[in-house]
Amino acid sequence: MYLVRPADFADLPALERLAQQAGIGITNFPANRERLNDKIASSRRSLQTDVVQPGDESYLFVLVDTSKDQIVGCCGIDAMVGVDTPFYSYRIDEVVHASPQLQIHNRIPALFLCHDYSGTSRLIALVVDKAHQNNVAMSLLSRARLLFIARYPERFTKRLFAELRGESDKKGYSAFWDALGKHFFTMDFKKADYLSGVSNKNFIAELMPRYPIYVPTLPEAAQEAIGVIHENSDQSAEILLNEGFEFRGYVDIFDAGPSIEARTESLHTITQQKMDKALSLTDTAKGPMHLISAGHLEHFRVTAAPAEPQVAGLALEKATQERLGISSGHRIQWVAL
Amino acid sequence: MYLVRPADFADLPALERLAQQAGIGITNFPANRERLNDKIASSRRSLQTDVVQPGDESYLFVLVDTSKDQIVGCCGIDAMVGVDTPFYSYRIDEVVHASPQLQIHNRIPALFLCHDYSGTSRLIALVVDKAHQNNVAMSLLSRARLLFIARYPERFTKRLFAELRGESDKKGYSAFWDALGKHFFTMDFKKADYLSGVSNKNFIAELMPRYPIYVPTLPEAAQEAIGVIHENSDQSAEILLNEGFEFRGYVDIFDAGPSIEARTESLHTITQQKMDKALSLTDTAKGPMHLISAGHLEHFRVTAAPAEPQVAGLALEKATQERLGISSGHRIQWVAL
Amino acid sequence: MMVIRPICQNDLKSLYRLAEKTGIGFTSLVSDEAILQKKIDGAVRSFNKEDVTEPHNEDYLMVLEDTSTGDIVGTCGILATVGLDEPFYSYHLGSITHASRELKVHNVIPTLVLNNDFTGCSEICTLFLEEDYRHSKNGQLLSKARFMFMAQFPERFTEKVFAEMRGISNEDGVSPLWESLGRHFFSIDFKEADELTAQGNKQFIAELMPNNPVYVNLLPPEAREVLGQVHKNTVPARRLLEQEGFRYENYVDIFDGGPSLEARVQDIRAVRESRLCLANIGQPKGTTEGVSEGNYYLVSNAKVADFRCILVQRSIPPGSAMTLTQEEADNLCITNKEPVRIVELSPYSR
Amino acid sequence: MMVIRPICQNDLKSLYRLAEKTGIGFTSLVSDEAILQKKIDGAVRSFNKEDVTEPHNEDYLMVLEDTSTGDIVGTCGILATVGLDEPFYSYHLGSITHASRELKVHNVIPTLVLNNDFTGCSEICTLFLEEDYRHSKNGQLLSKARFMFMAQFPERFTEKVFAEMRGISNEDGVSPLWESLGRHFFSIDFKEADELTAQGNKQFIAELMPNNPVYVNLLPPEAREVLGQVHKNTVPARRLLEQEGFRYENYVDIFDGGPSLEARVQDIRAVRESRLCLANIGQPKGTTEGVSEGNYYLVSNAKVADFRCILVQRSIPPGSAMTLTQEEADNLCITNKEPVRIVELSPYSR
Repeated sequence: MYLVRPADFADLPALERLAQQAGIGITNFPANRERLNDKIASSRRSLQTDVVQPGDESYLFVLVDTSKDQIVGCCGIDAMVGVDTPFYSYRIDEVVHASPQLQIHNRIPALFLCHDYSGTSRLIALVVDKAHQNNVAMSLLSRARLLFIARYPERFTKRLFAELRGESDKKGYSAFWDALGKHFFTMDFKKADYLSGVSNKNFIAELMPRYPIYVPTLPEAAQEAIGVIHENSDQSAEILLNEGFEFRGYVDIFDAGPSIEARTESLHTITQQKMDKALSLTDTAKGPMHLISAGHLEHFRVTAAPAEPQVAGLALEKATQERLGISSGHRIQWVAL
Repeated sequence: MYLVRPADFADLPALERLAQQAGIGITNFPANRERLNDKIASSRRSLQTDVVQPGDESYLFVLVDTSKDQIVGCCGIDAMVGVDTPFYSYRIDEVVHASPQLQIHNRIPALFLCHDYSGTSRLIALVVDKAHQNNVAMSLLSRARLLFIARYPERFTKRLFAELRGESDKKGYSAFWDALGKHFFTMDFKKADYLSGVSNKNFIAELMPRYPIYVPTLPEAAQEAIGVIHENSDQSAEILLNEGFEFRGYVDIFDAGPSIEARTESLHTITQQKMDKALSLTDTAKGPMHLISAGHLEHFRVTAAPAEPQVAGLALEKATQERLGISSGHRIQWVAL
Repeated sequence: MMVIRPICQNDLKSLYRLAEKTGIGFTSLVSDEAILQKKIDGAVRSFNKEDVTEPHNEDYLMVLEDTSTGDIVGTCGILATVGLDEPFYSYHLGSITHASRELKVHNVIPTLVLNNDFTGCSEICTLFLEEDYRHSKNGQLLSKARFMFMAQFPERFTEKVFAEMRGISNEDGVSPLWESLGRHFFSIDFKEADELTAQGNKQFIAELMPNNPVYVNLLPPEAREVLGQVHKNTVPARRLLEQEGFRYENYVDIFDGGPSLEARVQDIRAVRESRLCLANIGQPKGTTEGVSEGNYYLVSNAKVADFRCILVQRSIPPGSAMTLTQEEADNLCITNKEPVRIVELSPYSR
Repeated sequence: MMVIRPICQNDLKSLYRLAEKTGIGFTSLVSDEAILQKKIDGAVRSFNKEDVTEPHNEDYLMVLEDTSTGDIVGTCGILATVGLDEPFYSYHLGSITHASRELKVHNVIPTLVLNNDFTGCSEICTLFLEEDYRHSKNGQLLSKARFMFMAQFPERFTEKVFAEMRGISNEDGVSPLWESLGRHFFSIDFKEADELTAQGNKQFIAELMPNNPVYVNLLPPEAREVLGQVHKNTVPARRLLEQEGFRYENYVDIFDGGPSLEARVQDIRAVRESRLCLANIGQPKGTTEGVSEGNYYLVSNAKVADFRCILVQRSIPPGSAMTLTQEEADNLCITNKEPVRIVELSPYSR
């Protein structure tokens, strides 16, 4: 069975292994032990802090395969990006150039460097071991974050976004980077991607073009990569799109992977989730699969298990209660898988 | 009593008189007989056409004081602006300039020339005789348009906007124009305003600045005028704001008057309006004031009168029915005033 | 003898014949009688304007006449100002630096910035010489005669003067810069855009061209390489102007990337070194009938409407007077002791 | 005698004394020993570099020494390149035309476009002369000695060279351009911004300045009027450079709007007309001991590390040789028959 809980320092080796597997293009989860350690520390600090409104907190969660007590995935939330340095994206806007006299009316898409997502909460870095990329594990890990946000809305902004990994091949070659970023960074995609994960992001403002880039002037391969999701991220993208996330024309400045956004209150998991008592499952029918969470902040736990909604609460198996560290009568939060 | 109906050619002299009173700053209602005649013709043509989706139609309505059979106001709707030539506005966007090293983080508002409202339906030119600027007449005239839109949604876009007249004095002096437009048009506000009403709008693209204007670099009087409503338009602005219109940072390129917008489906009048049978008012109680419409397209009529909502329809006085040219049993549309 | 003179009303047929020979890409001389007649009218009006104290919309179109046949075999012109009736566009090739201390990256990125900087400037233009006459320094006479006119009447021109040079395109008239830049913004082809521009119709450029700087490093190599480069046929013309002191100051044509060359009128070698002297009609010393040797000199008169310029060869440098044969004097429309302006045809030969 | 020579390690105290006298707005010479020492180190290193084939980051700082007292009374410098370590910013004053045929409106609107166009260019700078020595053509010697060095070692500089001139500000150091433009984007004051820039710290400009063109017609009149204008104390320096062939090509300082003047090195009068000849040590003809008359000549040697330049007066124009007194030769660090470079101090005196 699977359990999601906040990351702890003991998870560092496992996280490092995951980061190495994740590969290029997941800039907010670099395979750098020191940075990963910082991320765990920041998450712990955030969970231990009384938060009235979102700031520079970040939260890191791990997915545990409880049968082997092994870390097999992780994900996170940044309470607010762009706090210290602006958070950059490209906004795709159409520029209209029309000549009535020549009866020409051109709508030309152009990329505008912007920081429209500065000041917004972000879902980051969903990484899961190949062997565990099944629907239950992926949904649990991804949506556990939304249950957390529903529990602590004051810790997040009303708008939420997620960056989806853009197209690049196994060697880290990105046609979009090659056509655009490379000319301004004079380094390869891998290095820029890594730097953007470990360094402060001033260098983006320093090096990136300040004027709009007209899409038709880019090579075709680069044009085609704009807004396209890396095949490895299809599954996690689908989970979020089903939740109500939408693409609004923002893409990553490095690989042109799309960002998707939503108003927090309208997300499926958040509108559907309920809080009530845990009950015991008495009859033989186990009921449909649910995501069930319990525990406060540092002790926040989410698991996926069969359960039966009843008038007085949600009926769970004994084993599920134990996994969550609760017993009947405790308050729990749940949503159908 | 008041009645709103589509304008006809016979209304031309009355409309001309109204336009002269309206004064400067209402660019889509110029005191030019020929242009007004065109507007009436366009409205009649639009009402007589089968429309599947919005195009270059425009609708002009007049407010009749039925006691004297006199035209005392008018208003209109453009099905879609920017069809032939783009529709220009300034979008106020903040430009962020930050220097981490100097610990400076400036958010500088700037005006960007855009045509974001191109392709959108617009409410235009609400003009009412001074003597009739009472709440009933103003609400009737303004909201009659929304009832019309509710009846014929296929004729309008899903988003709707209205331009509110910006600050200028009786002589047509606008501090904003003086600081900005004047330098690019080399003519006075009055003339530019008039030209923009009677001519095609190519000259705006030809003459207006193509680069953003940083608000703090403008003289203070001009800065203060941005997004401010002309005092004569306060009342009509309030009616629309109560309907659910919002200011989203777009202002007029000449006088910086605000544009306000809404999703059509969410407007108060449109969500609240009902269609059912007209009934006769039998008891002595007249009931609360309602806006009541009847008739199809060219014969569309709206009046304000006391009425009593009942299970089977809306009960009206005999006089009201006559004013609308209906009798009990006819289908009518209504909304509470 | 080859003589430069203002174009006149009788030249329409000859001008049309020349225009037919110019070919694609030479947009200032199109084979259309109505347009050419208008051009002649403008030029005649300009040369006949007296008391001009500052440049306006004058168009000084001159022709090269072979007096032995009476044929017109070349043209050259000066526009007193450009851009005052229709906007005049160019790209300025500038740079933007993007540097990050932290990453030790320092990039200087060339950019193309759309502008109208030449507005109000004088332009030398419409240089064309018939193929059969491309010898005996006729090309130099044709090009440099304009400097003699400018030296004599500086009040008719701006302090700075420029020339647009034809940029690189292949045999089919395809320009690499256009293909990677202009094409995306105009839905018409290069030839059509070029012709519209030639007809003085430039509003569409403002309407269709991106008004933000274009990053040159994002253009394909073949487009980058043509910026500021001239068509191979134009290489000699460029060298000639550069020898006279014209400089490429990073302005290029928005369509084909061809360079504009510019100079202060007073800094042009032929202007600076030219001087007035008196004409002495007679047999020049050191020359024998029919034998040509010595240095070449441009000689012009000091008249506007009757401007003339010829090329002579003298083995003895002229001093305060210039001895001219009767034929030369006749071709210059001068009599004995009238002032003439002279200058060595080439630099470094003084 | 007044002699120009490279700065050396012993000059720190004198340089500091001069720096104290420069006052606000002279940011290239600040009274800070550490910074000055670094400057001297850079200059010494630059003058001692041999076999330089192209310009890099050399900083040729020279001083004017009064040999009668041994005092350093002025400085002048040349930077081989600017903008390669830190971005170098300027505004280009261009134009944009907005025209409507229909309305018969044709507006040419001046714009300020932020750029790094001078990146990689040589700059003449750090010109300062002590008040007591502002006579006897010392200022001209100080400024033009640099051209002698450039004429002798052109490979050490770029084809184009420029100079930034101090713009207009009032007695309190308030610049009208800064007040109506820069101030809105920097939350620091003019002085602070200017000092940061002087220390080579320019990243903040990219971070804070608007990167879109600024419409000059929207600026208040007092700001518009200072564009391209020099501070009244700088008027003579500007005239001096213009006489040498430097031109204002519409580049201005981003803070105070002061003009940059530029020239091709080979077009600078003092470079173009300077020539090498042999030194003849002896008594110059036509001069009497202690009596000065005739034309002024700049005379320099042909050495890098031991570069020297002085001013002499001769009543007879020098030919292929220049007769120098023993004192003059000593001050030039040359012996008999060594080559020296000479040029008339001023144009039109040849």
